[in-house]
Amino acid sequence: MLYRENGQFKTTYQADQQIFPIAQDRWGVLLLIAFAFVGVPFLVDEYMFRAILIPFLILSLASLGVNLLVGYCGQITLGAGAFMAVGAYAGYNFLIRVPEMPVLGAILLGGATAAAVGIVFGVPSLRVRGLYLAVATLAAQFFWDWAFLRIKWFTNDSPSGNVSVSNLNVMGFEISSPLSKYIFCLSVLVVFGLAAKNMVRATIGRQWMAIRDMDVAAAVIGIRPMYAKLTAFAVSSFYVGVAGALWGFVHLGSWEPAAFSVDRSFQLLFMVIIGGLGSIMGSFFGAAFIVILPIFLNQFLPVLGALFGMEISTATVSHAEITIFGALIVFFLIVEPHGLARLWSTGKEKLRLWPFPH
Amino acid sequence: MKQLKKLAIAASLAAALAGGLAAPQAFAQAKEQYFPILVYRTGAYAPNGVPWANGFIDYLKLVNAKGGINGVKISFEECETGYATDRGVECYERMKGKNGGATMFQPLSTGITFALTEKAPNDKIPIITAGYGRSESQNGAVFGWNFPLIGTYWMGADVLVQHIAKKEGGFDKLKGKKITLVYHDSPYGKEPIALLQERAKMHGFDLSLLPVAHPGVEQKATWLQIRQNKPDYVFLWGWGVMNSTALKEAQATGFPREKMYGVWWAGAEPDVKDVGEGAKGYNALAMQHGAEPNAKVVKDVLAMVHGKGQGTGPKEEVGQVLYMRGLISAMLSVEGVKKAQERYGKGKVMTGEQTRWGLENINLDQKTLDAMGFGGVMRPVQTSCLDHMGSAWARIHTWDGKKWNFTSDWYQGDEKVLRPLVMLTSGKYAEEKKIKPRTPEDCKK
Amino acid sequence: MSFFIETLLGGLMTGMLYALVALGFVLIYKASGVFNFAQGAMVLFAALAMARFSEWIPGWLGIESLFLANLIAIVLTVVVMFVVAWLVERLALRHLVNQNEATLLMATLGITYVLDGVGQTIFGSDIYKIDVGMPKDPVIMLESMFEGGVLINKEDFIAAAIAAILVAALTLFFQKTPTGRALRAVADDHQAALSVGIPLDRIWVIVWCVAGITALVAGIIWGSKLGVQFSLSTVALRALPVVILGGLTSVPGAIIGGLIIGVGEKLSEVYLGHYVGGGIEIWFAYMLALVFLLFRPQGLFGEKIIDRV
Amino acid sequence: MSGRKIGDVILDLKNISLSFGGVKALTDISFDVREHEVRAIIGPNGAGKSSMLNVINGVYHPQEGEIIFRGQHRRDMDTHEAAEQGIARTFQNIALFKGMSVLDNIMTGRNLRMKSNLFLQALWIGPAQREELEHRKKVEEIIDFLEIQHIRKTPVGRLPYGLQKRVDLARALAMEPEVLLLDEPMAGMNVEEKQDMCRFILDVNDQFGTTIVLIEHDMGVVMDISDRVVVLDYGKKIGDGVPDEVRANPEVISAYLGASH
Repeated sequence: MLYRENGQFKTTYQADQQIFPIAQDRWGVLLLIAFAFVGVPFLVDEYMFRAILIPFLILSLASLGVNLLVGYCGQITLGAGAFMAVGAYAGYNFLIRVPEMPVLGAILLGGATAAAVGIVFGVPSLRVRGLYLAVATLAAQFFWDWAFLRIKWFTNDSPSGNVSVSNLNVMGFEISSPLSKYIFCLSVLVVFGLAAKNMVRATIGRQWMAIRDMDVAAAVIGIRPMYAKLTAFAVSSFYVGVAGALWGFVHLGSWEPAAFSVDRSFQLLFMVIIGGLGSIMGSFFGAAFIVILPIFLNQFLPVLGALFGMEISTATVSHAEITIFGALIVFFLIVEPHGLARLWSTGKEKLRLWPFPH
Repeated sequence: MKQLKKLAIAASLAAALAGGLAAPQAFAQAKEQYFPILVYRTGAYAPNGVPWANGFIDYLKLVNAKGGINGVKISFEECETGYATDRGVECYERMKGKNGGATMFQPLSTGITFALTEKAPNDKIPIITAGYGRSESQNGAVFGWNFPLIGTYWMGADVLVQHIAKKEGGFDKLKGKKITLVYHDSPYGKEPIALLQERAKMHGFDLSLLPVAHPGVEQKATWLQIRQNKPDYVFLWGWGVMNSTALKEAQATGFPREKMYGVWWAGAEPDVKDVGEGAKGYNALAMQHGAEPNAKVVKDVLAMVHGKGQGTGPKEEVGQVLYMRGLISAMLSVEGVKKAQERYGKGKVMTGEQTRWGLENINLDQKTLDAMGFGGVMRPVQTSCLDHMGSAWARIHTWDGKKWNFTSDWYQGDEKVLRPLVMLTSGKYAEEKKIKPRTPEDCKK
Repeated sequence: MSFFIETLLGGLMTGMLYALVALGFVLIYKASGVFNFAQGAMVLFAALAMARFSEWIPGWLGIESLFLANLIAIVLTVVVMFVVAWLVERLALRHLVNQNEATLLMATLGITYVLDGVGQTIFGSDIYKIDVGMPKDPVIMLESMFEGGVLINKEDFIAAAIAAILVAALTLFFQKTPTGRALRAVADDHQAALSVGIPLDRIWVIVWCVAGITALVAGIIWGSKLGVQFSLSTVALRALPVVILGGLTSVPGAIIGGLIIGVGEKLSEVYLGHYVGGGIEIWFAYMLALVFLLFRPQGLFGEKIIDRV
Repeated sequence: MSGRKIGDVILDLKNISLSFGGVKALTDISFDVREHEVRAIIGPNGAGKSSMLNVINGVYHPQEGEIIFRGQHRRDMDTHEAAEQGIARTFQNIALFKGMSVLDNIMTGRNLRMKSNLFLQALWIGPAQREELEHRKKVEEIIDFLEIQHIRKTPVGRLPYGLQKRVDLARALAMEPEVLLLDEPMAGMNVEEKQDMCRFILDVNDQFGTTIVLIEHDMGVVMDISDRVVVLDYGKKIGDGVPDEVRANPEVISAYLGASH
């Protein structure tokens, strides 16, 4: 009975164009963000911060970026991992090579470099589409994997190709405790999430979606496919690149190209598809699902085994883990091919009618 | 379909809830020394990761069977990393504070080692990387928490060069020789390059580098190039399936296996087992130990652990090369705790920080080793605050088609070559991280 | 010159193997519009089953002869692959009809995880051996023509021959049998095939079975060459540029694409690799495919796409 | 047909030939369109009518011929250029953006007029926000005009066919075009819907002075609303003129009218 939009009349177009036109949604999301900033720090321990929340926030950002490209603009990419790597390594180089470079600046410049690279590797999208494009983007993946291993300049001549950053300091705050890392990542995510939402409800977002839904018709009403696709690649790569820089700087602290391997690309695509193509909310759902599920299975299966008096070996657990992970993905795709976001909105529809479903 | 949908909603809700409740706390066990063990029992590197982990755990079981470390029992727990850095970091975060705190970590992956190197100083937990990890971390003044005990890649590469110099009849004979390094294209595989280049400069041999992409199942082009260049020696710096593939390609292109030398991670049973006769004559570094079916400690494990039906893996594996590597790593960790107890109180549970002191003061002479059952397996180890390696000895063993046999004397890594490189690289690291190297006075604290 | 020929031959042999995996991709894509990422996992699964069965069978049945054990193992593995095909159709694909390409792609990635997990649970995660008696040592030929002769790998030759036989058999199957014709009909037009009474779900099972057999052949060849181990499933990634180059819907495309990629990869690594430090073959293959795509977006033999408005 | 005044030739097509591979779709077709008129293209199925529209707005590029639009001579059109020059169009098999709401679909028609840059849009501030509101007002006018207020927020995929056609028209109108190409705007509609659509087309032509090029099968409708008609058959022009002329043309009767009556 609480979740109703009755009685909320919009008198201006401005009110109608808000991100969440329904008041309850608006307040709900604001509360959630406030809770994430103020409540969560009191509730969770270091493990939750470092091993679950921070990776979740960073990968949400990356999956948001991938969703802008795949979900909104309809260009399948399997090269997101490479753009994370470009963001991370470019950020690293800005940080160490430019004197007095602030960390935030390095991260954003890392993202900008990823955006530039994204445009270059987005060019094939003007000619090919669908699965052909997906495989073409793998070229970016393998090329950058190689480049960061081979070209010493990128890794500041470190003999192993591994690079690391430390003593992070953002606008006078030291980013070293789990809490500060969490708040930093959360702030970045909130800003970028809001920007993403703004873009998809503005003309650029409509252009992307138009290209996705019917590219010929889009061209006929004057949308330039080249502009729309390449901006999508650029913006998406920017998001993914910033996420990559955060992953390296904040989460790992020290990394090698394998941290951004093709598996990462698949993981990100999983997130947007499980979460919901073309849904900002879905990016978060997908990231949560993919980040938490394996960790959960890994810890839950032995407990489950213990309940039945069995001791399950690590090998069995990890095999069962990937089996169940795969099966759940297939299961969710069958049940709701439009992703968790659709389940969510179906749930909301139900709630709207509750308790009188007919 | 509708039912399914409900099920899906329920499942995702349950997952969300359970996610919140994740990390089921293990029962707090007082008075037990907690050893978290990062392993990989699945994925591309499982054939090599499994025996290592089994050896490590069997030794801990053996210690417990003998009454623990001065009465302190060891509790241990595995965490699967799949050789992936982010999973390794998750495991680390999950286990570092459990059961009164982790004693130490053994990542068994260069990538995870790099990531943990950044985290360990804050958490004050030693990272033991016996025979792997970053070579410059031998310098304990800068890398206060890393312990590349009894072997770094630079030292290994150095021994290899010494060995072939000896075979050729002196370092001066290396001039003009062609050596090719076939390496796993990752920080792990790239580690020896710096030292080999240094040695190449010194002796005038010609070093060429051939990277092999992960996981290393496609090496045709690599071996065609070797066939064309006809190097005098091939050094193999592989891991997992890359090693056996290299041997098979060597066979297929007719490169003599006698001229191939692997690092100690490329010189174990899984690397040659399914190549069998085809790998006959292939040499590899033995990081002190090789396959040791006759060592006393192996017999102890068989009697006191496997004999009681508590063996971790199959019986046949006990005493194999990687099994022994895991076992020795465990032994060194336990010795660190034991040493720490001498200072901080016998029969007490040691913290990570206390264990570090112990690890920095390990002093195992031959008599002690013999008594512990490691006679003939390894040489004395003595660490210090500034030297976290503790022993630079290695030898060569050769595969005869059925088993590994030692085929060389002991070599010691040349301090004159290694030390400057270690100091230079660790100095650069210290500068980058603004670390003030510890002085001998700091170490006494 | 002899080195060039060796590289070329090496490339062709590798290419033949890529073609085998690519063939699996193409068959399934043609018949059901699914880009089956799990093909690599199927290769691994088949090879694991084959290796372990041939190891276990002498113990189970008391058979001494390696040949007989291998034969029974192959039959058993074929049965296993059929069961896998049936389960995949029954449990997953049937419920995913008409989903978009990306969703289907992800579903097959999910299947990949399941196959990897189940395969390792049942068959173990160590390195296993498939010994079908392939000769391992090289021979030197044409010594009279080139200095030093040309090194030829007998194993590779046999592998290529087997691959060629399989392709020929598949072609016959498609051209001459009623099932094959039905398959082609489905590939051309789902609706039309349905309307003349071809049962789609049965056809899909058959296609997955055929793909399973190509996976088995690839698995045996590769497994006997390199040993059977988890990494085998990564061959799927090496074979992707092949399908893109050859066109997703073309069987000859898969074969010719495979050869081009195989040769291109090896030549580039050997002749260009050392200028940039080596290790370029993977991305070179992808770049090669990409450059082709820019000129022919539908691949070498793919059907031309015309936009209709 | 009230106060509007038919002006000079705005679009002139000369000797257009188009083929795909070996198949000829259009052969040597010439006709012109005058400002403010309603010009119909008729012909049996496969006569090349849709191809003709595709040539006009640059989806297809003819191998031969010349297109003169507002006095500028061109070999062919470019879709984007066509849109910028004020040519809009609707599609035979509705080409709406299925994943978007009616409102968003129509808003895409305004894209050429929205100038704020990506960053302003991402921040949703200043000019970007103002622009969005201004165009929203214009779009609401079109929504009112076409009487589709009630489905504003509905995803177009859920709409019945007739309404989708109307949204398609709305999107084209949102471009405020000078020339509007309509590809069978009434196909598949019932009588009532057709009457509505006819009314809209005439109103557009009348109120906004938009030039309309129209493909339609329903001869009654075509003869009623168009000023001049061009007839295609097998990619060739077989007739051109005011409705009465065309009706009397024997070739047309045998090719087209004869077939359907």
